[in-house]
Amino acid sequence: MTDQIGRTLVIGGGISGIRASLDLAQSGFQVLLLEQSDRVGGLLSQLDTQFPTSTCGMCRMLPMMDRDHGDPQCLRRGLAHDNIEICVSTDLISLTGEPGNFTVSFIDQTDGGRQECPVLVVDDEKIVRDSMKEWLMEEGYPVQTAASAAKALELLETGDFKAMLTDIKMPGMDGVTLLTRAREIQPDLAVVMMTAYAAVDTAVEAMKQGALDYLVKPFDPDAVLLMVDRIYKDAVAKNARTDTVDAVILATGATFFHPDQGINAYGYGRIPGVVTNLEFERMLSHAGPGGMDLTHPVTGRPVTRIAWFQCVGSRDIQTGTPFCSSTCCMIAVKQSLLAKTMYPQVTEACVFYMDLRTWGKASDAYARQAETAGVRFVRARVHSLAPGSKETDGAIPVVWMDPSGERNQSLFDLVVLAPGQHPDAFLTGFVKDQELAADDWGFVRPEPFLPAHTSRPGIFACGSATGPKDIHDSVTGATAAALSAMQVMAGAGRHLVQNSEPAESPDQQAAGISLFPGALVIGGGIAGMTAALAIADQGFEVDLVEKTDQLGGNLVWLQNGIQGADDFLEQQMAAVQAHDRIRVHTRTCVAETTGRPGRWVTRLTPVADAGKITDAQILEQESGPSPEDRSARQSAGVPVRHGVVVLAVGGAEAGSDTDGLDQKSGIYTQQQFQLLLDGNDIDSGSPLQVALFQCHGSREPGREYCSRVCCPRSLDQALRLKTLNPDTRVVIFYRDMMTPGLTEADYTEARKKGVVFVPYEPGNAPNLAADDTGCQVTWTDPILGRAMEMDADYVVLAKGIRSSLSKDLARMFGADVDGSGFFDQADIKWRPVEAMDPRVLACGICLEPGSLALTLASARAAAAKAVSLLGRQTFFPGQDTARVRSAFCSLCQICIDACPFNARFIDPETRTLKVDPLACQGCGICAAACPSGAAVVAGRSLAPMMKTIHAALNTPL
Amino acid sequence: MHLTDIREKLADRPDLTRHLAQVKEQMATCIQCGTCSGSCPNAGFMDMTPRRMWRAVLADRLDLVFSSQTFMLCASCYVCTLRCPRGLPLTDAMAALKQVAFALDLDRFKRSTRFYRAFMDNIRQYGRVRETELMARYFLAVKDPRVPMSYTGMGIKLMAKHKLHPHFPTLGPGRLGPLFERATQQQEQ
Amino acid sequence: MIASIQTKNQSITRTLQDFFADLLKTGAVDAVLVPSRISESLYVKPCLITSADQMDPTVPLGPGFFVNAGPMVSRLTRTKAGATIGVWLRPCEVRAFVELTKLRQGGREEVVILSMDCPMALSRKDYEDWAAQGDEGLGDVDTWIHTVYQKPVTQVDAWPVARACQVCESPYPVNADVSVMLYGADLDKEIPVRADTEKGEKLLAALDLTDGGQEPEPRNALLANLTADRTAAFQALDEEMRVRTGSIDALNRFFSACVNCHNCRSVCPACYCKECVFNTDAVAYAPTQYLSWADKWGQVPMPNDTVFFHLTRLAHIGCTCVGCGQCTLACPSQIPVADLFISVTRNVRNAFDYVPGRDDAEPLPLSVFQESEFTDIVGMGNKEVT
Amino acid sequence: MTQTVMEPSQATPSKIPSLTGEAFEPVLIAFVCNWCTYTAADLAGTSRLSYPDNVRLVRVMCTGMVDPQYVIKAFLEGADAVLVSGCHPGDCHYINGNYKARRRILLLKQILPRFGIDAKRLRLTWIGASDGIEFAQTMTRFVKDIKEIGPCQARQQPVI
Repeated sequence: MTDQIGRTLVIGGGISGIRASLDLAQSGFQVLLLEQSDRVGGLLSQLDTQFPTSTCGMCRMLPMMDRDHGDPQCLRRGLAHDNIEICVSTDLISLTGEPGNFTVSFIDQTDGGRQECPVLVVDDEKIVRDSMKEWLMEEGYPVQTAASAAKALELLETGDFKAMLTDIKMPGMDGVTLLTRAREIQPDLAVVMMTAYAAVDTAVEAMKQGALDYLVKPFDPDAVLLMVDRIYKDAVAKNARTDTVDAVILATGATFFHPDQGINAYGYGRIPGVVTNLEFERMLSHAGPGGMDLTHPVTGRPVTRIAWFQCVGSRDIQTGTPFCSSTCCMIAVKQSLLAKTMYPQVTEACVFYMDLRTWGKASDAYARQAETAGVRFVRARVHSLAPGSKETDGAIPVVWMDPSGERNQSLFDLVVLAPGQHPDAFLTGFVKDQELAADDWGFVRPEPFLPAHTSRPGIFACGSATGPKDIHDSVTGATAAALSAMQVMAGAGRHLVQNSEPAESPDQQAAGISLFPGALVIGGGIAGMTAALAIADQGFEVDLVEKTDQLGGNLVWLQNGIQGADDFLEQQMAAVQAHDRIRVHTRTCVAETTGRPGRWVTRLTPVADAGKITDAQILEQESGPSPEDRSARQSAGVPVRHGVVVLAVGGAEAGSDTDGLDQKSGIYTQQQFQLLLDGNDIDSGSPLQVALFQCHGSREPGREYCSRVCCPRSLDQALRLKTLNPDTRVVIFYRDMMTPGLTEADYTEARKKGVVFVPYEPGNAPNLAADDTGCQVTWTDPILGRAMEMDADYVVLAKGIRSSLSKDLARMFGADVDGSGFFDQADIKWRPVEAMDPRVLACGICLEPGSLALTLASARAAAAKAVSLLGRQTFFPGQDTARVRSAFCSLCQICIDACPFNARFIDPETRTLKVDPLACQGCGICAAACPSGAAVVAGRSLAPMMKTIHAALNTPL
Repeated sequence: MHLTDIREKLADRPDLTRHLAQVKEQMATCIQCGTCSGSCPNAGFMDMTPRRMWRAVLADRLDLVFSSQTFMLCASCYVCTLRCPRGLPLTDAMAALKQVAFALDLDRFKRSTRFYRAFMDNIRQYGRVRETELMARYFLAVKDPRVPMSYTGMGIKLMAKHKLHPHFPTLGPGRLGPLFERATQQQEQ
Repeated sequence: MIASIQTKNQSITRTLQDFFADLLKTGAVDAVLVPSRISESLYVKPCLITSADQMDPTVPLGPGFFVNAGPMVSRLTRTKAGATIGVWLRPCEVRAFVELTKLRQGGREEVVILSMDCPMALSRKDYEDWAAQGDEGLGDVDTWIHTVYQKPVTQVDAWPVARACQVCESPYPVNADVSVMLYGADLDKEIPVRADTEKGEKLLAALDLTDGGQEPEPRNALLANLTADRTAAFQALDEEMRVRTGSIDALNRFFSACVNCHNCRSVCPACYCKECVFNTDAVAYAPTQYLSWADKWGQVPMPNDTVFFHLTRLAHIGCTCVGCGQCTLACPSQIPVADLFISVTRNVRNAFDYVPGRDDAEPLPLSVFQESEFTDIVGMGNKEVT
Repeated sequence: MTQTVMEPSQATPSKIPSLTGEAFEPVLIAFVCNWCTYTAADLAGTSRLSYPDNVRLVRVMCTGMVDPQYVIKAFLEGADAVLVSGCHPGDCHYINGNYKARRRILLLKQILPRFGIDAKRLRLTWIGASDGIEFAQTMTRFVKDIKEIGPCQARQQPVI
């Protein structure tokens, strides 16, 4: 029967898994959450604080509405929600089927799990036996070893093994004969041959006689575990639990690189005091090994000098991980800042980096905060470490060469390595079993322009499973994945758990509010269109407002700059125009809005003159219509009733176009140069001299954020120039190349093609001497230490992005604009697409600067939030929603000022104070602020509290 | 050494220009992290650290490259190649620069060139190093009386420690001839 | 802009009465709020007067102060009245009204605040004796006025001024539209009047009082040592109260006469609640509760919550008490409530560096916060704030 | 850092700790925020950290919910000391509840000492979710300090 309740499988209970599960559960769908380890939380449970702030706040992921359905507790104590079935210590056995009808079988590791899969390891070399035993025992498999085939047969007689790993060349009986003899004793025994490189053909021969597979020495632990894992799953498949779900979300994250693999130049595990950043995170925490003090893990002495080494196992071809793990730089910034501020004993905190990747919206300002707190950032890579000696009193001598060629040495008590991330064994196995498209390094490759979709319909992926990500991107991606799952369930005709719960009492019925069923999306760029389509597809009316006369926004000029973007844009515009539930209002802007959040009546007015929008007009639009002008438009407005608003007004290249760039001397902004490239107005006959100037106006006082897209854009332009004419000399002047995650490959590619990269410090940027013949660029090369100059045919200034969101427009809906002019999110990490009021959403580059992929992810995330709100008929106050005793209320509005979620308002008609049940979080702050006891929260007002206090003080122990 | 002189010398040696282009291409993905300079035992004695050398190579500043001692002091210990995060063949590149300098017979490296040549001929001839003959051949090639004089102090000390055997060659020809032919053939391709 | 009203050899009371009458006649204001005698009795209450000929019973300056007019003005401005009202307020009444506007209980738009150097007040009993010895049953207002404004006094003839007035921190007009300067003025000749805001200037201009006057020369000196006396008097009050209520036992004794009539609350301009939480069901304890208390200490005086009520009131108006002294005047058991409240609240608001009523824009201390402030009161350290 | 292990016998016998005769056992009340400090208390328990049981925990959703009246009522009901403990600034689940609590505690710290209630009897602390050890130490130190100061007057005599 098709009409049961929509149910989604979420694999992995880390940050992304929790976010996706909560989004689906909050929308009224059921979730089956499988977690391999013994607790939900993943990396979360080890982090006291998370960048880019030095604060925690993960509990802000919990649902704002229907709080009675979940446990209001710190996520590090656990997750509980009525709609989420959580299975920890659980192994996924198999997953088959298609969207709307997936069959999943899984088993609890502790009973009937890995204990039921004993393994026998047979090898004449002790070292092989012991190491295999250690790896397998750690994974929970019971292991026995045998030094010879005879001993193995003896054990097979008595024990009941599911798998046997045997070497081939052994004294006495060889592996192949052992194979045949063993299968006589136990026919269903799975046997894996272990062979040196030379003897592969004998192993293949053995397979003909029933061996399952073979492993080649020297063994990679992951390969062994993968092999045994497969055997284990077949063995226990019969007593596994099976279930049917409609969609699957993969959120298994990634694991950290073990620094002792490979050449281990930093002596991790050998030199005392060399720790990974996760280990240091625990040392910083008061619940960590050192308790309240920061002490050396071995000597126990207080730590005073700490060094952070970046890119250990990232951006390193030697360890097969040439990509950037995105988060380690910001982890180092946070930990160094915390070390300096939490522990005054720390006198020296030094971060060694190549490019400090602070590309998040608030990351660069956070890094500057660390600098002012006394953290030293040194652009150098320490080649190796020698252990501390008696003279250095155990401190580790660190030697490095700074850019000028000076050799520096300093002593540190602690060296914190920043290990990279790479896919874990489970992900590799899952990708292979489900034949998902993966990139060269084993991460799941998302479909182009569908950030959460994998190559298999119905299976979605988010978080670090699709490439290393920080919390902000993971949370946004997880909500986008939740939307994709909702779309599948809607397609399969599933309905919600509680769609229209009746109110329990008449006054609860009276206090309930129902949202107007429509959504208003402001801004017709790719973000607005994607959000509008996603909301409309779920069956809700959408009004899409665009101030210019055509949809597409920035993607119109950018479509040829991104592969496949032109067709995608065309497709989206066609879909929007054709959609019967989307009303498109071009050349229209928002005049003003009335009514309470969730029941807005917004007046749309055509933008003044019929002609092409003048720039001045756009600027005026952005700063909001001037008061007297607004009244003029009053009359002609079209009122729209909507329950949710999505701000997607986008952004533009920063630095006003009129700051004196004379293009005749070859100086262009990045956008202008991109148009030249796309319009192939660059004559590539003779080789050119092109200078690309990064961070021109960004990451400076006044605009203290990195716009995240200029570096990848410059690399793309540089590669385009090199393909046009390989002899063209391209020089990129940069402060830090911001190519996080898998985009690092473009950076390496550009270097391969001969692009020259010149780092500069904010103090002495290269200067441009422009005259009408061209532009001469002069700079001092920091490494050669010499003055260099170049007559550039083109100089491209990367100006970065500024938001087009005006304060007036944001304030109209009770939201606001942050210090850098972007949408002020409720929480930059945990609620990235919402304002404090969950009905005000934002996406695209008016929310934060980002690539097309991030824009699409935030658009779909905003749509997911909108759909989960609009899907509910009415929101009734929960048990702990505030109530107002109007008889005692003197309308002094102290409680309105005190409420962090502006959930309280004065109803103009009745002149009484009302509470918005959707926004109120039941914290009781209003009850404490109100002197007359008019603001009441169940259990948290004077009478109940006095009873509690009396009981507490007078009950005998 | 001025850039124009280098360009002139290279003009009629297409093989060497190709050699240098290959070095430049190999070094293209260098991310200037400084690990090679940090790990080089002789970096302290070099006027230009390896990292700066690769920078010069990439910037086509052959004048800087061939006016520095760096590749001459490279002892081919391969630590830098081991540690380079980009896996670049750094030591081979240094050797390539050394060969180009020898081939151009730049007078700046006159003494080193002659010493290396004398050393190679000595091994080719005897299959092992005969110090006295090697130094004699080197002093003759240098044609500069001051050079042998500067070695006298070290010579006496070595003799005191019986490190120098004054006798003249008695052993038969070395057997490393074919090895040298093979190496020179490979160099031509 | 400073003007002056000529007394034209009349009494100061008569001059001010004519001044208010002129305000009504010229239409500068539509109504005036001035304290006036009720049916020739000795008591005065603020009266809203719209006709100019009702001025005779008014007593603009006098020691009778039984109702703080702050809440009265807030009632007149709770919503738009469509009329301009000139209100004649003492400095503490102005400050009380300003605090009430911050609590949105009234607004200043339709009001012109006229304030004066304060004539101070007598306790209820002293006032009755003072009033009796005058000829028409209202004491000798003129001598009171002449003695009070010549030099800093804490008593006139035999009558001591109310304790709240003795320690008052701002006996001069604060945050008003028009300030009448009386200290050190030659009152028989003229009454200097200063307009502090445009509204004030517009009002005086309506009476064509031009910018001719100047501040009385001795006023500043006089105010200086007046404030010095008041501060010293406050220190003494503070010391005395620390002794009289320095412990729970002393507090019990201090409030032993209190019968929970909440009179001090109903006259207090800072207590704006419609209904005090102590009159609601929140404190309607179950009988078993009383028995449980009795078991704990062996006995429990009834009705209890007397100290709880006063301490709560202290917490509620800790920053907004303007020290007008009405609570002592209104207390049927003659408990010097004002002495306690003035001494405690002044310390409380010094900690927040806040003065009630001094500035309309200054937010109430408990409605705002900074991210990092008062860090020394957090944690187990012993840098305690005593 | 060794954990403070207290023998079970040191805990008080199961009756209201009295004032007379044997050593003074204070009665304290702690308003702890549900998100951070309550989790720290939970962590202290799971980490087997001991602390004196004189403190009775009252779980509140946020320190911003602690009305000054509750603290006054606690003292008048005979509490020897009151602790208000919540999340570190910036961690508050309700964004700014802890900042508001800090101002209310400052208000109380001005009023209560005037009536013989020593300012040390009212404490405000930030204890994060992972500060299990700090929670145990705070409780132990708090009880020790109050034992030094002695019982609060309101415990010996009823307040009218």
